[in-house]
Amino acid sequence: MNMEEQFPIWQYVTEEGELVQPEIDIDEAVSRAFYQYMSRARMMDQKCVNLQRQGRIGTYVPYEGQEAAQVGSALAIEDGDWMFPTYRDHAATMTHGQSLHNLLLYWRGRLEGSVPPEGKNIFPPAVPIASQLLHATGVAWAEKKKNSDRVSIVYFGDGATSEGDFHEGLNFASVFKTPTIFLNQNNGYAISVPVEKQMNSKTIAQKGLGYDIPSLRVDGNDILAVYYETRKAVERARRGDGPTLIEAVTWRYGAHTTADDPSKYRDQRESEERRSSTDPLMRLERFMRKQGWWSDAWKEDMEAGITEEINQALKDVDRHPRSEVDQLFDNVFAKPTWTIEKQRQHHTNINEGAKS
Amino acid sequence: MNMEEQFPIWQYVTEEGELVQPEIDIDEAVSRAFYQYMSRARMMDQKCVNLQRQGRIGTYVPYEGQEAAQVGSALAIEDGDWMFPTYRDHAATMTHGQSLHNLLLYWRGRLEGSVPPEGKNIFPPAVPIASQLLHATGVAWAEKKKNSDRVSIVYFGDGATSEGDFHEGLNFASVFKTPTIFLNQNNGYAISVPVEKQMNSKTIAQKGLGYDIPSLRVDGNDILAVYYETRKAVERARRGDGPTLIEAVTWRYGAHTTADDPSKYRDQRESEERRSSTDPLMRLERFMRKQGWWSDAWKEDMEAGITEEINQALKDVDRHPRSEVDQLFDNVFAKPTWTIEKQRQHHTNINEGAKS
Amino acid sequence: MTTVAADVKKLTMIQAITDAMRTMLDEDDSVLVLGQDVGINGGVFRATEGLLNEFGEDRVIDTPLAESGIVGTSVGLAVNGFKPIAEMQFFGFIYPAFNQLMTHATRMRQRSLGRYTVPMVIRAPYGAGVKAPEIHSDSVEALFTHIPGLKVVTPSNGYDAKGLLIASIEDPDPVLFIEPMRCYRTGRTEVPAEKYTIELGKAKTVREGDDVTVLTWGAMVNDTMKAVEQWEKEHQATCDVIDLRTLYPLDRDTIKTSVEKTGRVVIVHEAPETGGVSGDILSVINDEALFYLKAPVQKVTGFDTPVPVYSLENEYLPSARKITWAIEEALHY
Amino acid sequence: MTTVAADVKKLTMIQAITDAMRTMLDEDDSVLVLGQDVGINGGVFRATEGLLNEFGEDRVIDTPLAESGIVGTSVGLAVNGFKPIAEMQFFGFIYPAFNQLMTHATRMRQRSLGRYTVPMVIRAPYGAGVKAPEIHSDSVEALFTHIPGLKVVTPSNGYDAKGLLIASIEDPDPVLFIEPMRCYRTGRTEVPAEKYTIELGKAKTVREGDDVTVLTWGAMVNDTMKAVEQWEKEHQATCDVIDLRTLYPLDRDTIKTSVEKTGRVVIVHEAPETGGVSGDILSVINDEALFYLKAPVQKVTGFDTPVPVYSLENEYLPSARKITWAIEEALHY
Ligand SMILES: Cc1ncc(C[n+]2csc(CCOP(=O)(O)OP(=O)(O)O)c2C)c(N)n1
Ligand SMILES: Cc1ncc(C[n+]2csc(CCOP(=O)(O)OP(=O)(O)O)c2C)c(N)n1
Ligand SMILES: [Mg+2]
Ligand SMILES: [Mg+2]
Repeated sequence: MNMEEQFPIWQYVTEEGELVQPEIDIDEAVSRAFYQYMSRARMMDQKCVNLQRQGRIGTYVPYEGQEAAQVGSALAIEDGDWMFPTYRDHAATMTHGQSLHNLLLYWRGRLEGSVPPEGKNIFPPAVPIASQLLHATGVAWAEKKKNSDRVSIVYFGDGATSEGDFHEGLNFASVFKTPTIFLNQNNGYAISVPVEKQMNSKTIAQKGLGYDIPSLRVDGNDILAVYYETRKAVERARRGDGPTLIEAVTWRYGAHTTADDPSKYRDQRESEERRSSTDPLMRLERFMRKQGWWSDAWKEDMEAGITEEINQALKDVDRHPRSEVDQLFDNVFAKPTWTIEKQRQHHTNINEGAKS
Repeated sequence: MNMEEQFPIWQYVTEEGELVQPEIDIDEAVSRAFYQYMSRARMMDQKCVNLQRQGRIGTYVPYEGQEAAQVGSALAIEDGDWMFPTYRDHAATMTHGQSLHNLLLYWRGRLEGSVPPEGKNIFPPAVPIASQLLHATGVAWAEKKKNSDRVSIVYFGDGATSEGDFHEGLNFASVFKTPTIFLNQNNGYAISVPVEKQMNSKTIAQKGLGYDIPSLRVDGNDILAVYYETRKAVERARRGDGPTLIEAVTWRYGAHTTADDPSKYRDQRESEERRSSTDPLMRLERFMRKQGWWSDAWKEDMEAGITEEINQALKDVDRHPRSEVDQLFDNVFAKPTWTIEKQRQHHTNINEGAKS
Repeated sequence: MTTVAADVKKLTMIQAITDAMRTMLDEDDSVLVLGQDVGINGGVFRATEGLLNEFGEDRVIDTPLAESGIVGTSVGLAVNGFKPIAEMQFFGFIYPAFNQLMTHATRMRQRSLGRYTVPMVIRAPYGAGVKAPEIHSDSVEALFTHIPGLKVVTPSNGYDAKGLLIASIEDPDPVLFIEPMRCYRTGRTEVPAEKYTIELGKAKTVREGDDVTVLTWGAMVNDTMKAVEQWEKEHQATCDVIDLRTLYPLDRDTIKTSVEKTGRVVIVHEAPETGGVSGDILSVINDEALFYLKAPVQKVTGFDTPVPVYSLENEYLPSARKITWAIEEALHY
Repeated sequence: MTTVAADVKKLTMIQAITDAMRTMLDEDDSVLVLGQDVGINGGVFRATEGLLNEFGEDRVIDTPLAESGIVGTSVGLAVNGFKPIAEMQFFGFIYPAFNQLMTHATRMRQRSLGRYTVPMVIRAPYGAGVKAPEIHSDSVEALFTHIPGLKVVTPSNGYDAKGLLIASIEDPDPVLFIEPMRCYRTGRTEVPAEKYTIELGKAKTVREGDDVTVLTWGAMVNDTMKAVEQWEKEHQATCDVIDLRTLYPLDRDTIKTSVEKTGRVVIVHEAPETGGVSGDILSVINDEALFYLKAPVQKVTGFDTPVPVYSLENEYLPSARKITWAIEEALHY
């Protein structure tokens, strides 16, 4: 069986901006919102890369090229729904409501950076690969037990599909029919390892077959495809019809992290070419132009607003008080054990130079 | 897609003993060998259950009903090939060459029980579920690196497919194209948990789809089906065409272990019914009768020989010297560390009552 | 025999554990029990016997055979309003869940600055001496006392088991509750029918004496008590025998007070010597009462070898002879 | 500057590690290097830089992203004639492999009575202080010293790294080789081009003194040396500073001899205090030299909290101030 035929890559808008799924309810306002969220994400990303170069934030994980996959899927869930990002999914979290302020704190190695705003359900970004799939399953299972119609969406990469937790997460979700959207971003690489070495299978979507989980591939650079297909999955989940696995086929233009040098393992010309042909923002712009919904003035205005927002966030963060060591002692247990209190006391004594 | 249609259960001989895959090279001698190996396995199993009842061995894990799956697949590999059993796969290991003597030692909690005879490659039975799939992959990978044509076969149950190591094992085998046969015995239960609660999928074979590993289902109570289908997989592996996943659909008649009470979770009448209709030994007998290859006298002779063999093994094991604690101290590292030597010394001092 | 009040029953430890879970399932709708075979089978040791019937399969849940899956989804359940009691079928099968426990269950509070918390209990039968198969007899509590954010509790009898388990379930943070298999059915204690708790972090002095402090936990408590009783009959000296009950955080005060009194210490545990919880006890003694010591601390422990298959487990396990030997070493140093 | 012979190079620790692997790949066809990104990328720290080119992709292998898979297949490779050197990208990502390490790699010799053995090395960068993301900075050596059947080795400089890594690769049993990230590129040592080994289980006295014994390892060796050098300039006393290098088995004799000499001990490690390797050191001192102690052993360690994100890692890590404070506590008790 040819899996690439069985799992075609759904496109709603061609690279040239042609709408090929005309029955959707898209309009100018929605398109602009899509574009704006993606611009905001990209501008923030670029800012962060620069900040890292200037040494103003720590090692940073860029997502340029993956904005449609993240923003489109994030817009398909609602406020009370749960999001489980990785270290690379800030386009998704900021779209779902994480503040730029906290994102910047995150990259400064601050615990506050992982805390979502009140009322927003966003887990701290998962670092151990694939571990978050089980949390998304567990949290969604809890929603089901509470008879709510809340869903969870969890982000993970192509490399993550090799970990045991990927498998266990999908199996639990399938067995307990949890309202979970497994949003895979197949960006072609796990650091230096191309997806062809990560797995022998031609698609990630086919991995859903083992669990009887509905699975599909979408063009991850086509925000309309991502948004509408994710929305269908979300609706299925809300209706009680269980999980979906979505493979969003995309590409990261840049380095794995700012500490990575992609030229060691791939020809960056391919990224440059993709940037000029399949870029998600460009795709949407072409579509909007064809629809007559584009305006350069609007874009300029919008970007000015975002620049303003980012600069303001940065200013605030620069003024943010320093980390307090008590954040450690106070957040291991609800009530610190004597061991921790002893260590706190000792630490304080020494730092105050007060010999006990 | 209907997975049960895509993965039909291959049968070579119907329950009535009709051969439905006539192109195979079966003859009287081979049939008798099949039957004899299965009888030997069953008689040993029954003996062990009895020995456990008498308190002469410890907790025992029976496999009655699964003889065709284990013996048929074990006969499909050769002497130098590698076998990775679980705690339930002694029908397979004794067929591949493990001695009854060591098997009995195993159930007496003896380390010697896990050691295969010289020249036989059998791993100690895996206890942590699914962990052995990775060893089978690694060992087969080593064979491939050595340019040998040796293969590995690994046994695991339906429950084992839920563990992360199942997934990682299949993925590594698929990526590195290792000569590994993944022989799943779907006996319907993981202790008390029926396969319908273990997974949402209707077959285990379909789990191979995610890795592009050739997968199939066989009637696990039909030793011809198991043998010939495993042999095909073995040949593919030897040729360098990589791993195969075989789901042998079977049933355990008895308890999960002698410490288990199956009536707590299932109606044992179903097992009784299956015993009288789909039993692997009965199936082969019916087939042999239809072929005119059956002889009651032969059966009696053969069984007498097996009884003799088992009794001799038991006698030998009863005379086997007691375990020596030095087996522990001497087999942690090639050369014991001072910590271990100190503990050995202390242990000896105390046991000799010699106050140092 | 003592008279037993109507609301007190003589229970085995396993019955007391079931009773604790029943009590909490009954009282608090957010409590869940999940794991392998915990449903209709009632658990391989019958710890959850009857609970499925009483509370239904939304509360008492058979999961797929995957420990990382059990702990990982429990993290999600716990963050989102439930109090999962997850059973590991044996302690030696917790290893596949190590990552979820180490990097998520125990770090969530810090990582989210208290926004998300994980009020979850992991139960696991542990220890050697019941002729179980390989890997089923591990006693690896020390791997977990080193994990920040995790309390580690182990009862040695029914009364303590119920009180400690209820306290663990009510604890707002993850608790690893390990149950010495050898104590499941050996002996009964009086267990009140009503709900009660025993504070985590408090040891129990199970025998009072003056000359030697014997620190132990789990299945070793009974063995130690027997050895000490016998030994005291034949000698002029007496022992403080302390059942630590909680291994993280240790009961510093009880250890300190006893060591100050006796100046002689024996630690009995079945885990391998190196890296065992004895190291943490030595650390408490070093910090709190070092110069009260009149003899080096004596350790009676498992060997630095894997817990063996059962023909050798009695050689591996601390024996009465080794325990009394150590007491004498401490006394006559 | 000292003159450097032709066959000795000044190398960073990471270069020495590469050199050790190259030496062994070259000498012994059964040696393999495998892990995530160890191939064309040369490892995220460049430890395997150039090795793919030199030895080809049969010997230097990029694996799928799965630690249990890496360790589990390595067990198979090792049993069947190879000597795998498996890289965990960071020590904090070894947890998914815990089961394979605990129940298979380290038990195979015992389980098969020596028929199957696992001559395998697991390398992992570890420790805080390089502003790495969450989980990347764990220092959990003590979880592994408690695993029977596993040696645990950690170098603090290039010379030791090469000699210890070659010894580990040649060891017939599994060795966990953890590499303090902070030492990868800070400073160079003279490293002979030829093959040499440093015996596992032997500590190195990196500074000799009379008054206080300071025991440490990994990245803490440099910090301790700096703190001690500075402190000695301002004080009349001197310290024995010992780099333990192997954490299991500990070098009992070196510890004993030094403690007998000084009677005052400071242990410096970055792992959380409770359950740390300090417990094993206390155990050695208790068994071998207890009554030489003139002061309680001072511990300078990480807190009993998860290793934090980097804004707080300097608070978490032992500081020079804490180290000298402890030296003074030991001295003036
Ligand atoms: C358990 C674990 N192993 C290794 C790592 C190191 N690591 C961080 S990102 C990464 C690659 C992930 O690839 P993929 O899943 O495709 O996601 P992407 O980075 O492409 O978004 C690796 C190996 C980790 N974070 N966790
Ligand atoms: C990692 C792990 N978890 C739990 C167990 C306990 N256990 C032993 S057998 C078993 C059921 C296995 O079911 P299956 O894989 O179907 O094999 P079967 O016993 O039916 O042959 C369980 C849960 C174990 N041995 N290892
Ligand atoms: Mg990727
Ligand atoms: Mg089964």
